[in-house]
Amino acid sequence: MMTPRERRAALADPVACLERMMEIRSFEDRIKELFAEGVVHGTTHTCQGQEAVSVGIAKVLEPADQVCCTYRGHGHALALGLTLDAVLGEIMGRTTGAVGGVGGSMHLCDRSVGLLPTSAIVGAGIPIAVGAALASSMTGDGSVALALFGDGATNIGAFHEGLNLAAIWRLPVVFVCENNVYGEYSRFDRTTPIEDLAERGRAYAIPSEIVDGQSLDAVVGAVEHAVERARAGGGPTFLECKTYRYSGHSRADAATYRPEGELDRWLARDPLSLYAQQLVGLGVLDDAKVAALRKAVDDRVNECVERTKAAEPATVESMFRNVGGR
Amino acid sequence: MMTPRERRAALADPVACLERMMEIRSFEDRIKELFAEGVVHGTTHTCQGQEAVSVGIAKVLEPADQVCCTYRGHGHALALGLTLDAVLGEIMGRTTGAVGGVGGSMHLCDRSVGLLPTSAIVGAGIPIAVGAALASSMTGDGSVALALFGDGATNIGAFHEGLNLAAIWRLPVVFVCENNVYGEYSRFDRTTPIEDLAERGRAYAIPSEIVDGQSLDAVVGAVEHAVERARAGGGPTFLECKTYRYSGHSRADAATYRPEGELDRWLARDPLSLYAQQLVGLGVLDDAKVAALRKAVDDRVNECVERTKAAEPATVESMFRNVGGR
Amino acid sequence: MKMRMRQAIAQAIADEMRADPTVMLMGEDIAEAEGPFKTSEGLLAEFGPLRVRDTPISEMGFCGAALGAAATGLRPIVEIMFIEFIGVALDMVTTEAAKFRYLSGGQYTAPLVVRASTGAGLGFGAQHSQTLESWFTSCPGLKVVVPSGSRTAYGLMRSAIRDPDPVVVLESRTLYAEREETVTGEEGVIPLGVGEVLRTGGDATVVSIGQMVGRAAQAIGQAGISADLIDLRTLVPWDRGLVEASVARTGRLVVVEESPYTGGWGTDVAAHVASSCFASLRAPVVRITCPDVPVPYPAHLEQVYLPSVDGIARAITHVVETGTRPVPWWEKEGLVR
Amino acid sequence: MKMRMRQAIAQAIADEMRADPTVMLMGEDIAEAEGPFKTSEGLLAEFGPLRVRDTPISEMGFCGAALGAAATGLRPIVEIMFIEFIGVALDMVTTEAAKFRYLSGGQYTAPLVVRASTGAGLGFGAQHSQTLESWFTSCPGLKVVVPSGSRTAYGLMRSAIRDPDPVVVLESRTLYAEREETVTGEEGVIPLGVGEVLRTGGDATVVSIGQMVGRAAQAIGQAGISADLIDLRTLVPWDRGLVEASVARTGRLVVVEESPYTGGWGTDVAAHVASSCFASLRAPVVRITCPDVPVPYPAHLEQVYLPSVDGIARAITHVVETGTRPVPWWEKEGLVR
Ligand SMILES: Cc1ncc(C[n+]2csc(CCOP(=O)(O)OP(=O)(O)O)c2C)c(N)n1
Ligand SMILES: Cc1ncc(C[n+]2csc(CCOP(=O)(O)OP(=O)(O)O)c2C)c(N)n1
Ligand SMILES: [Mg+2]
Ligand SMILES: [Mg+2]
Repeated sequence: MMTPRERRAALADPVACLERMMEIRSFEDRIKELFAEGVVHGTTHTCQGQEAVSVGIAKVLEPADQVCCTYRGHGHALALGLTLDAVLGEIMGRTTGAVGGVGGSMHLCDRSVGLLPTSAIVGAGIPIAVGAALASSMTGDGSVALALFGDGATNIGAFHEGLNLAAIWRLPVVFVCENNVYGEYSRFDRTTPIEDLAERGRAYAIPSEIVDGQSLDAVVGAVEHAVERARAGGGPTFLECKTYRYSGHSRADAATYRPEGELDRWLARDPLSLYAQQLVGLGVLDDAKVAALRKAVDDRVNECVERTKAAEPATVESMFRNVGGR
Repeated sequence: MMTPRERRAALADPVACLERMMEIRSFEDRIKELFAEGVVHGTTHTCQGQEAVSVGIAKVLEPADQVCCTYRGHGHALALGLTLDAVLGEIMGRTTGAVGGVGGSMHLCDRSVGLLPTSAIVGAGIPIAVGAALASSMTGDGSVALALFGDGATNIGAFHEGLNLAAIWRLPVVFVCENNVYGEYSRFDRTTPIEDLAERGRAYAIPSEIVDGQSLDAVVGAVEHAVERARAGGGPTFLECKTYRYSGHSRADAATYRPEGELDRWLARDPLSLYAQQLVGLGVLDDAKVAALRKAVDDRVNECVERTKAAEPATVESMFRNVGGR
Repeated sequence: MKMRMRQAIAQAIADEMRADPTVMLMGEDIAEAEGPFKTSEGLLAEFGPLRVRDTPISEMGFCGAALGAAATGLRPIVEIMFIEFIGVALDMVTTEAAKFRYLSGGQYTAPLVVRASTGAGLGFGAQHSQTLESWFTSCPGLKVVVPSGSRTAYGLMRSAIRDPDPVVVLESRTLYAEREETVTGEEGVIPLGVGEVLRTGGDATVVSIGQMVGRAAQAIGQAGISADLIDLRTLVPWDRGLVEASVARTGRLVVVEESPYTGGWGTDVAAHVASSCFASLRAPVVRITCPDVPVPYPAHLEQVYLPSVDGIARAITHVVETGTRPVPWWEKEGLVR
Repeated sequence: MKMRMRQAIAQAIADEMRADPTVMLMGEDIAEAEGPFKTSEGLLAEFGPLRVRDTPISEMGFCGAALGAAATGLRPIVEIMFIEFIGVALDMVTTEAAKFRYLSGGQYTAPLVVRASTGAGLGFGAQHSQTLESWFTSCPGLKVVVPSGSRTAYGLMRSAIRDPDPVVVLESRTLYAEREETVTGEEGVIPLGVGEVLRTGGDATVVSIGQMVGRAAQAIGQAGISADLIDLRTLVPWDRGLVEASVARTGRLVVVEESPYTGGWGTDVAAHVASSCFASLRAPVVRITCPDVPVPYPAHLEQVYLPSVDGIARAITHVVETGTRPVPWWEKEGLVR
């Protein structure tokens, strides 16, 4: 099996990027089923529709760069390189999980590819990423930090304080807002009085950009630019990636609040299809190869599910490990 | 003695406004002395130089309007109508104090003129004022709410969340930032990456304005405009009043961090002198009358100090009053 | 009538909203979505979007707004979806609201209810499964209420809304879906500060709150011990008189808590009773708690983490039979000091 | 060497900064102004503006930044000017930092120190005078340290900075200006988790922390009682073995606290000892605390609010002589339940 670092390096290849997006999609679809079947306990937040952001970021960043993600983190984790087994193992509370199975769906982590512990608190990752950038700026290790968060998170204090701090200290950090139109059950225009969240960067004199979050190339381009600026000492960037989540907020949400037709409009710009078409157009792939990739990915996910079902549940002893404080 | 409401109503008269600014100045100067002499315990934050903002706001608002101020609140309280005895009594821990002497310099309050309990936590008053505006919008009582806070407070989460909420709910609230150039010992350009804080209103689509905080008329004009908008259902306004504090941050601070000449430049635009000149120019007053006003105010403050020194200290019983929670 | 706890909460709020036009509700997705746990079902439909308001994700903002509104004429109820989220807004509850009456010399009050879901058992993981009573219990000016089911949720919520001062209501998330016979209307109102004796017996006094009350009851039954079971219902101020009178009779106190051993809410009860009832005590006061670890995610470990019916039964039996302190399981198994 | 506690703190930080280039400090006005309480005197001059950083007024922002930096290679020390201010950022300390090691399966740690000034006595009023230990004490993953003067401030600070996990250091503000003989350098380092016996005697065990340690010592002297006086120094995890061994000998426990009666930190010590040392106790465990009210502003009332030397002496004498619980003064005077 490939290591997380190898999986990360693979993204240099465009086909691997498509495959990774497919993997995330397939994984998330399967996760939805597993929860529906009652195989998995607790809650989960899937990211179908947002794959281009995850993979675009992972493609640009180095493994030594540090990333803060959220409870909606399976896609980010897989993109950054975590194995299917590590992510599913965590979701299913197995010793094979990314943090040994005591964390669950909302708590993934892999230091080998720079994934800091994902947080289930909206906005928390923003100042934490600023801190990772601070460490980078002081140790001079050349790494950048990146925070991923949703549209809803731009209304919480940690967003404001984090961006301000990054600007004042001119830190190598990239703020990536995945504006997927909803925060839980609330359309973002009901909680946010402006249309483009990128506007908010101005309040901190942070260069900001609206990015087509359905286009892998657009995400890659914007993130590259931002990372370059960061590494060159130019300070933070704020990117608003316009995207959409096909599923409801979490396991419990059927997303009945969506206006008629909205999902369809976004499906028409599905990031996987768009990128597949592009690679077909360039002659890198043909339709049959795309279908074969999809099939291979589905098989891999299914095998992982079987392996993980059979894996050892997290132990009582593991509850007492890694506690600190004594 | 005039009641707080009468003192408030008096501000309809321009001469009373000048007098009130003088009263605040004289009071704050005297407070500084009392602390220096060791007569008073604890800490205090005076507002010499910022009188036009306090009095300008008080002149425009009705007593039923609700105001959230900070630990730098003596001037606001006196402007809104609190008596010298109530403010000094509180600062000196006497039963005559605004909240019975258990609060101290940072905790003033008078419901009869809409002064909510002042907060010693930076930014806290901002969402609280939003809440008062919410109550007004729901009860339809026609009142507006106003939050006063400093330049430093615009970097804290409560500012961001409060403004966003007010905008989304289009509430009758006016946010008044007294940009007095410093937050404690830090010049605001060291903590804030933009020059004009009024810029920050845009992040919430809130109409914002830079106001000359040294000019009573400018403050009155801007606040009138904002209050009109609020009462007419037009939602919040953000005003950045550019002003300066002549003293250090608190009792302990000699303000040695100020660049040479900065204080003098601001003293050249002292709000009391500017307004006095204006009234003299209009023929409402002459220099002798101005001097007489100043003398009268100083005498009143001195008499209040003597009375308060003789007043009864807050009682042990008062520690147990107004606690709630049981 | 039998109802689920989430329905009891919604109904208590509705009944107060009908009776008092100043009562209103705000929080994240409580209006159109009727609450992530459906604790505000029907409220938007009946009371409209002015009194039932969805908020942005801004706990500091809307707790502050609720306080400002409470001080100036409304009686807001704020929903904090998971109690941990108050960690971004604690200031408003403890440093502002709790002191508003004091710092206004009684001129302004803050009749504000902060409701939050708490506890483990549903697989929400370490950041969404704590109870966190201790963030509130040592804050003069705050009341803290913890229902143990639909009946108490209804009755206490109505009192909390009517209270002139801020009240924090901590609701065990696992109980939302549980049904219990519930008296509604004025008769169903339960005063704050008064505990309830759910079982009586002579050998021990068992004190609990929230979802542990049910487990404690089962455990007493299972152990076949004759014990008073007291549901405190209000944690601040807790009903010292009731507990003391019981311990004076039984001579033994067992506190059953869903909180860490170190600093859990039961320390307050155990410390006070150990002192004030010293002469009556025939055995050491006992706290049955969770271990000092973050809440683990997997279902099987969550149940290891929480005091179990078996574990409670064993501990009560132990203290009654031996008069000595039962050693917590994690110490026995050498997992931690 | 005699030094003030604020100097001891600055020196401990400086010594660690010299030894370890990853140690850094941030907070409001801690660099150029050298700290509102001068606890970072000389640090900017010696270590420069990269390692000694002034922050905007953004506790959530800079506590989060400190955590992120701690996880990725630095050892940040954060200054919270008054402990109440953590009320706008508690999430970062308790819900994030304390769980970072756990939620990363040990891959990331958070060697972070959060220092804050606490307590009453200087006239800062109800929002700037609390101690608030209970916000931290029931949070697995956090350590809590409370120095009682210059010597312990120096020794504990050095250990806190070296600790691989987050440590909250609560410093009594009144002690900053007090002088005490202080051992600096490696010899002066005091391990976390270990209490200190400051006096020995057979009639009672008196346990305290922070600025109450000095008052307790004076009170024991004044009362002429023979007692062990234990300065816990670390509140989480507190030195159970030391206290238990002492109580096993003396048979009496008195906890002297600067916190409210309800839910104060001493409940944890009193509840545990009342249970684990039951057989040795000759008298009820006693907590001497502040009343359940917000901290009043005036100097004379602050001293009424805080446990006084006289009050402590009277209470210890009472429990030793009568074997019964001394009634708190506010109950005796009928001021409150
Ligand atoms: C401080 C805090 N408040 C509320 C929540 C509950 N919550 C979890 S996700 C979420 C919506 C977040 O929306 P957004 O930022 O747009 O991210 P998305 O879920 O769409 O990826 C909310 C309200 C939380 N986890 N933390
Ligand atoms: C949350 C919080 N952090 C820090 C402080 C300490 N503090 C009190 S006043 C102040 C400076 C505030 O500056 P500004 O907002 O400009 O108001 P000014 O004092 O200049 O009127 C600070 C940092 C506080 N009271 N609350
Ligand atoms: Mg979203
Ligand atoms: Mg300022």
